Amino acid sequence: MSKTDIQIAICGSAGDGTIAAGDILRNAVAAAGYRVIGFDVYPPEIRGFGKCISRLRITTDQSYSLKRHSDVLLSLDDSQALPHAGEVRDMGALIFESQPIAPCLEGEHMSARVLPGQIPYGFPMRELSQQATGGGRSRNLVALGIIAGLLGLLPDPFRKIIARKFGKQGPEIVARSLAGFQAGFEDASRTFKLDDVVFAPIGPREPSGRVIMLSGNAAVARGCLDAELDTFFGYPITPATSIMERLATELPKRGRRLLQTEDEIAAIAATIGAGYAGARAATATSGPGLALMSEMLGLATITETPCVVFVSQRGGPSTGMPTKTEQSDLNAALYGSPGDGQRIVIAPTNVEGCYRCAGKAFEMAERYQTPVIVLLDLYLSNRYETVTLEESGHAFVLDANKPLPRLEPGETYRRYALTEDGVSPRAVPGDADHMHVITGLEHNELGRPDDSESMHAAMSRKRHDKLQAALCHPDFAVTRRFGASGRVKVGLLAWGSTFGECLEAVFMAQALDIPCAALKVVMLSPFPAQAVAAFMDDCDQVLVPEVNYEGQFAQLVQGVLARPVTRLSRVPGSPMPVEQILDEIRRLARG
Amino acid sequence: MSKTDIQIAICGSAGDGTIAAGDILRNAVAAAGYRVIGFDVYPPEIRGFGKCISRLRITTDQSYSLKRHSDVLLSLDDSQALPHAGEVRDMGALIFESQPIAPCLEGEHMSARVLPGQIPYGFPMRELSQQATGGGRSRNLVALGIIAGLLGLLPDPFRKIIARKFGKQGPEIVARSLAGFQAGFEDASRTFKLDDVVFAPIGPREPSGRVIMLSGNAAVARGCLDAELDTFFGYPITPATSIMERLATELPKRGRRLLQTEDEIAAIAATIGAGYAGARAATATSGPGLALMSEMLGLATITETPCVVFVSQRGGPSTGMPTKTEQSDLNAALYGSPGDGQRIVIAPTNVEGCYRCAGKAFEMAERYQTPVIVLLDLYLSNRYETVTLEESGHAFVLDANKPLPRLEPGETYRRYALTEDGVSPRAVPGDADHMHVITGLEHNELGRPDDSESMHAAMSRKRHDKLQAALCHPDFAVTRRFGASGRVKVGLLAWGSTFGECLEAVFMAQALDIPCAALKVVMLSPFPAQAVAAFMDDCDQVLVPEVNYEGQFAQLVQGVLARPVTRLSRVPGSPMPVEQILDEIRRLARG
Amino acid sequence: MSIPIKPVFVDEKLREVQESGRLAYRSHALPTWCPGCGYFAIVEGVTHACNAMNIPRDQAVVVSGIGCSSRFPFFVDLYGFHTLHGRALPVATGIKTANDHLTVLAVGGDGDGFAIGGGHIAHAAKRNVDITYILFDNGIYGLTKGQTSPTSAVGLRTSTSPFDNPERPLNPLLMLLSYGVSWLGQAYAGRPDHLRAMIAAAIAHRGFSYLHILSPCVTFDKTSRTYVNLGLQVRDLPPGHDPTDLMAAMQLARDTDHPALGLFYHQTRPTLGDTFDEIVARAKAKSAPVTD
Amino acid sequence: MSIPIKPVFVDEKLREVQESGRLAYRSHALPTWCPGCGYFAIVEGVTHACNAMNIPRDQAVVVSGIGCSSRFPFFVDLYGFHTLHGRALPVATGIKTANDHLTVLAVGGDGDGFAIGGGHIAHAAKRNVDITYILFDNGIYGLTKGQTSPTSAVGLRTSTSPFDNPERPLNPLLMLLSYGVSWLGQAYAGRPDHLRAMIAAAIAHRGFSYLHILSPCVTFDKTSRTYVNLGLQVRDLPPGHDPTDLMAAMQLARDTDHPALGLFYHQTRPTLGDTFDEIVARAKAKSAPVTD
Ligand SMILES: Cc1ncc(C[n+]2csc(CCOP(=O)(O)OP(=O)(O)O)c2C)c(N)n1
Ligand SMILES: Cc1ncc(C[n+]2csc(CCOP(=O)(O)OP(=O)(O)O)c2C)c(N)n1
Ligand code: SF4
Ligand code: SF4
Ligand SMILES: [Mg+2]
Ligand SMILES: [Mg+2]
Repeated sequence: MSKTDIQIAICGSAGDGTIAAGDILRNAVAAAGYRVIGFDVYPPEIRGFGKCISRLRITTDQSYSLKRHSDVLLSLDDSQALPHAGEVRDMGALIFESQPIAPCLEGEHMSARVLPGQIPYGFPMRELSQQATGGGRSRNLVALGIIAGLLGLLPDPFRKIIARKFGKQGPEIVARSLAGFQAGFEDASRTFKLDDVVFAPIGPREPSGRVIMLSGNAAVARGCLDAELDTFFGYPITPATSIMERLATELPKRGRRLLQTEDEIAAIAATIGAGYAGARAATATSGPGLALMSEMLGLATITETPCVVFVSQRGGPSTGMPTKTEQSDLNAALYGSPGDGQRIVIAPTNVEGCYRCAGKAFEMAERYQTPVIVLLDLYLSNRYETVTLEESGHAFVLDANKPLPRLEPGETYRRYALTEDGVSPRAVPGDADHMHVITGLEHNELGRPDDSESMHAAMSRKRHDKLQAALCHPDFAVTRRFGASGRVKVGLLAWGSTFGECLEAVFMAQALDIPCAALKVVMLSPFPAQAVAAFMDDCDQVLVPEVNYEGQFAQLVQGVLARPVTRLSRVPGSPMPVEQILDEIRRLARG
Repeated sequence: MSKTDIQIAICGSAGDGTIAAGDILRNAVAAAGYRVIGFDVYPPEIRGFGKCISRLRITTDQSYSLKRHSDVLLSLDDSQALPHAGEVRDMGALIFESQPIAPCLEGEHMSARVLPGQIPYGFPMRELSQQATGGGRSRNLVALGIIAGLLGLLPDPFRKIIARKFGKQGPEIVARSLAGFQAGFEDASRTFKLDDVVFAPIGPREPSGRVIMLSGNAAVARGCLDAELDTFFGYPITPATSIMERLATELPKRGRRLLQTEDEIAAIAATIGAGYAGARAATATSGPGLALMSEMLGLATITETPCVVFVSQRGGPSTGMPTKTEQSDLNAALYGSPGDGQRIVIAPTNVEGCYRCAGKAFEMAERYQTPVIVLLDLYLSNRYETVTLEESGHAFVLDANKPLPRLEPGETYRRYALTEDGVSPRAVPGDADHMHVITGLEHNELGRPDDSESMHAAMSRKRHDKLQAALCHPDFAVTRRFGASGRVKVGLLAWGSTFGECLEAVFMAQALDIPCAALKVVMLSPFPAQAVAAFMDDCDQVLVPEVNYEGQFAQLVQGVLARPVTRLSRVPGSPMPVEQILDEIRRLARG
Repeated sequence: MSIPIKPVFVDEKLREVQESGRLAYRSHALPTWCPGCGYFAIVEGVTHACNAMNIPRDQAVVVSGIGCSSRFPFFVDLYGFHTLHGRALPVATGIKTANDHLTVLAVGGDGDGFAIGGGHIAHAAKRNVDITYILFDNGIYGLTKGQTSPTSAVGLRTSTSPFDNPERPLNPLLMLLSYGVSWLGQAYAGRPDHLRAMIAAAIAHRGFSYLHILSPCVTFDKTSRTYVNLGLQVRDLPPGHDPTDLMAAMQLARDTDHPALGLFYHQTRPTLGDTFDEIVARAKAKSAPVTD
Repeated sequence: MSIPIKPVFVDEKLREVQESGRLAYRSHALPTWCPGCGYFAIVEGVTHACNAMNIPRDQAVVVSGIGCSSRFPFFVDLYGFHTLHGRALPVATGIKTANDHLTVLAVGGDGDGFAIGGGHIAHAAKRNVDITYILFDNGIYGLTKGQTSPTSAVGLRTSTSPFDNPERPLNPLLMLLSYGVSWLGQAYAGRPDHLRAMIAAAIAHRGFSYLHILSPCVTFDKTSRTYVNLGLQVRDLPPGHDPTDLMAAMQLARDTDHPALGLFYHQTRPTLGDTFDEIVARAKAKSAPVTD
């Protein structure tokens, strides 16, 4: 094969520098012009004894998911990496410390676990680090050097990234790190190469600058900035925190404001307050915070105040698994607020989607005067992808928040005027002509409390009907079909981060001559019933793979369309293995 | 007809004593041995200009709902009552003030609005009050006397109830009130009687003491007491407050404890804390409070801590319509907590059901170690019904919280042991043999944090599977069929307070020779899929009437069964009119 | 003795009232409060202060939570946001963050502020958000018909304390002082002139100002915080009180038997808006190319 | 100079440690904290106090919120409930309401207590719930990897304050005093002997006791609240401090440059349990038939 497709996993204990090594590796490879998708797994504890794994897949063209089997596994701590030895594919490489210092039991060393067909590479990483830097702390950089050496990667991009990454810590650390890298690189260059894994010729394949590497959360932050976010209010929570952290650096540079609030209730309250006052405002959280925000989100719904909430899901229920991924907050996002409180919920499926959905969320929030929840998950928030962004920045159309024309004499401003499309002209404080009071009570067109039967019915209808327009929001595909066209044996309905795995599975199924397609569903509420029904019409069987226990999206589809689907609901705490989806496709195609 | 079935409405402004009059009337009639169902409507403001209506239906046998048309409407304030004149049936009576003092516009007086066929009764209520008591403040008691006099009711029960009700305010007030009643009674006895509305002979028709009149909330409180509730934590909110208010008086008498907390989060947190410590604990709230509780409810789910939450729904979303009824918090009750956090949700359909569900909720919470939400609504919480209760008190079986047997030597206590039925032996603090730590993190059988794939999958399964047993919880019908047996043209799926209207509609449809049945669904989660599917098998058409906009229950049914139903979703803020349901049944039966 | 009666004509009277400015800043909605409720004086005080200070109507927002008190925004002719129970302060913080130019008032009851909303006050004070928080303290939950509140007196009988409230009330003034509030005063609904002056002073303060107003709930508390009792209890500030002396203010706040009326404490420190500006300045300095 | 080395055998050493009681009340789980974290001293202090006071293991419950600090219950051999971020106090209140006999400790961090949980503290103090609240104040959010907390020092650079924290920290001690706390003390993780004594005293107090422990986060704060800095800042209680004098305690609490270690304040008043008993007595008296 002339196209590169190689997956590398680095595994160690918290404190080994595993994640840092993965970070340098993916940046170096991306700088060399490859497409990368990477994802780290780390323990919920800060330190301690948790396992860290950094995986990345390096391809010539963009890929959609990680592979089940890695081509290379590098172990920085055999006690953590042992259970993952089987993850290395046939003829793949297992790299480990050849001279572990801590005595370990018979069979607890990687060399004892290499399967027939796997290629074992023992390197004296600690010793190399010791020799090159006078200490064992650069072992992870030695490891990087070994990977580069073994795979025949050019060392320069590595050196640049290392210098940049450690620059803040002073020249000494940089020098030490470079020395560690060099030691590994040289040692590996002297051994025989990994002849089975072939890299395509190195060299930038996109005009540089257009392809950058971002995590999902970084893409969200960038989307916010390009949508000219005015204010952000947040409270830290894994895995959403890094959205706030990034904006904390970037917003002030642009003269904008970020406030870390006392809790999530205050964060969403302030977001709504700012939205009411005419600012573009957002917050970000995870499941536990979403729960706390649910009362306030109802207020945004009934007062028709724009606001955007990024929710990065993690394993639930409750505190659950803060550092594991899951798609189980869909129900709470759709239905968490009491009352008939429909709102817009969109879920990007990859890093570029994070960027686009972030910007589009503001368009929709302002145009339809509603809360918009953008549903991510840990896998998407923390995964790194090379993405292509417009040099010129955003293409978001943010023109809904404009001053209202002056009233005609005798005219009264009706904040909640019952219009054709359900959207009423919205004024903000500072406008002497359109003064009004808003309330979480049911109200009439003027905004005054009114709980009469007719008014409540009319306002309920208005609040629901206006959202329908989001289904054909300009320049935003609420669903998109992939794979075979026309009639298929198996159709996948896919949402959120699992879409990538679904798509890979569809490609593999097609390679097996199974007519197969996937519908990516980006808008979850309002539900694109027509598009989904049309897709289902084309499918003999419909499969809904998702990373939660209850099959929440499947339940949504059935709830709206009253047509049966097959659920593939799993809660591994990690992305759903493509092979699992493929197996299910094959089973359905057979039956 | 020899059976009594008469509905009386009293309407006035806040401050007129409308609700007090209704209260005395329904108690007096119940004391006389009739069955009563009553429901009051009042404004969200304390005072001011809001409309109050007290309606009650008096029957020989228990009825299920209020009727659309009243037999008698008494107006204490024509400006409020005018729009309700049409609610009086043909040949029904309209009672009003014959000499209003405040001048009013032409046509704004009740006498000008009497429809042909309605019987107008003008009484000088204010004057009678003035003469009898030296002031106009007993006008509502005069009105009561008039009703008693016109309908030929014995005055004694009234006098007893009046004396009891005003006893606390001193003998003077009692005397004044009795004088007012007497004045009205005598004056009305002198006029011609309502010959069209015939009361069956007066006299107790049940062994006295077994039939009492309770509101839904009072029945909940009684259920809690009979289930030997240990602790209650709550924060006031309409329409749930009166549960706490009643328990505040009753629990201390039994040596038990009630705490008004600083908010709903603290209320549910303390409830869970008390449950963890082995006490029987509950809280009560409405939609906004439920939203705030949703994070904590997830904690109860994952720690498998018993707790009971009574949620009385009101109009939503957000603050919405605090004094209007709605069934729109179903979604939040089912799905409000992030993560895969299924819990038990049951919804009584009448006042007696409130009592039973309250007691049963504790049985289930303790047996299945789970939060249980009992879903009421304003209509059910505030409606009065005569109910038959066991003299001997409760028949609740509360034996799940028992001390565990001592461990065998070498045995380790596993709080979350993976058992056959998913329920693990639960110890509480104070047990030296079974010490453990619980957490909102995913955990292993011992309760220690564990986010491994296999453990999360096993624990997710455990938490969901154990709830299935609730579907055949002893002595608790999760569904029950009413109306025609066998195949029917139209089948109604009914839940919560709307069931009464559904049942009346079914009876009316059967009287029209439409084969028709209703399935009362009391358990909403876990969903009684088999029973509902079996019922649907019998129906040509399935209708789901509910008082919300989105058709939340219909969506649930479709989501689980993937079979279409017809929605009848309305948001009047008041009970769904029986005629509306009947119309829909007829439409479906025709089509 | 007979006094000659001069007939009063309605439109004359109306004109008089209108010209007095007493109805300026009043909305068309009539308060939904019980006759005699102390809150009427507060709405009068706020409109009077706005009038006196000539606050541009469209540049002022009143934010409230839920409660009888929180119905307030409907009754004044300013922008208004009737939010959720306990959440006036964080919403107001968002509004002020979005637009520095707005005059932002937060209003609410004792339950709204010190029960469900209790977690937000310290942070609004800490950040010195430039808003004015007017707390209507009637020592009870009015809107939900008379339950015990965090400031209910010991011994008050309510529907949730049928055996009389056994808990000591919180001390809001002392709490606010411990939070580092930058302006703190107390007023009484039964002293309208003083009340008006205090409202105006609170609004005039740059930073987070907290005005505590004692007010009777005539419907649900007939024994404790009545006009009669409050009238006997309240007192003027002791002569010579130094409103820059925090310890003196704390000492004063501890005397809850005889609540003092007036300005307890004030200080000048950067507001949240100043802080934002400072951060922007630092960020721009950092990211600006070094020229020298 | 060569010292003759006496070989130490592992099981001998183990026996010695075990017999010293230092491992009593320690669970089998090893703390997940970073090496050097101040929290190790606190877990040692609590187990030591439990040992010294001979607290029956099965009659004690440790309740925590979420944070590095809130991992605490896993590391001691008592009943434990690791609840939600900010909710240790209301859960503890429920536990104590259910069972008066339990010794209930609530533990958590500065973010847990004074940010998201800030609304509950005043009410636990007001009710005088008979629990001991031990607050681990490291002036930062540890578990979420170093964001600004309500007690972060001015100028601290964190991931959410990349241009340095501009806000003045809250003053937890002053706040607790204003809430009417019935026992208040301060300790420092770097003074283990004093810490142990304070923990024991806090537990011994009948009523709501609040122990504030200054502790460094060695991973995310390398500049502000370090062992070195704290060691220089803390001081002993001034001689003659009267712990029944609220104003003196407040004055002391105001000096945050030099945090005093020791018992600031205590008072005796009815606990929540007493209150419940009183209400039950009143209710039974009311509903009892009048016999005389
Ligand atoms: C989340 C939530 N919980 C409870 C309520 C019910 N509620 C409305 S107002 C109120 C208390 C009002 O008391 P206070 O704040 O003192 O205001 P007041 O009516 O006395 O002016 C309560 C408990 C609510 N609206 N929302
Ligand atoms: C509702 C909710 N919001 C946010 C979080 C994320 N979170 C976990 S711990 C923590 C703060 C920890 O700081 P602190 O309480 O000071 O404890 P420390 O780790 O410093 O001991 C946060 C924000 C959460 N778990 N739940
Ligand atoms: S209930 Fe009390 S606080 Fe509310 S309006 Fe009436 S008097 Fe005022
Ligand atoms: S992050 Fe800080 S508080 Fe948390 S364990 Fe490490 S040193 Fe301690
Ligand atoms: Mg109040
Ligand atoms: Mg901390």
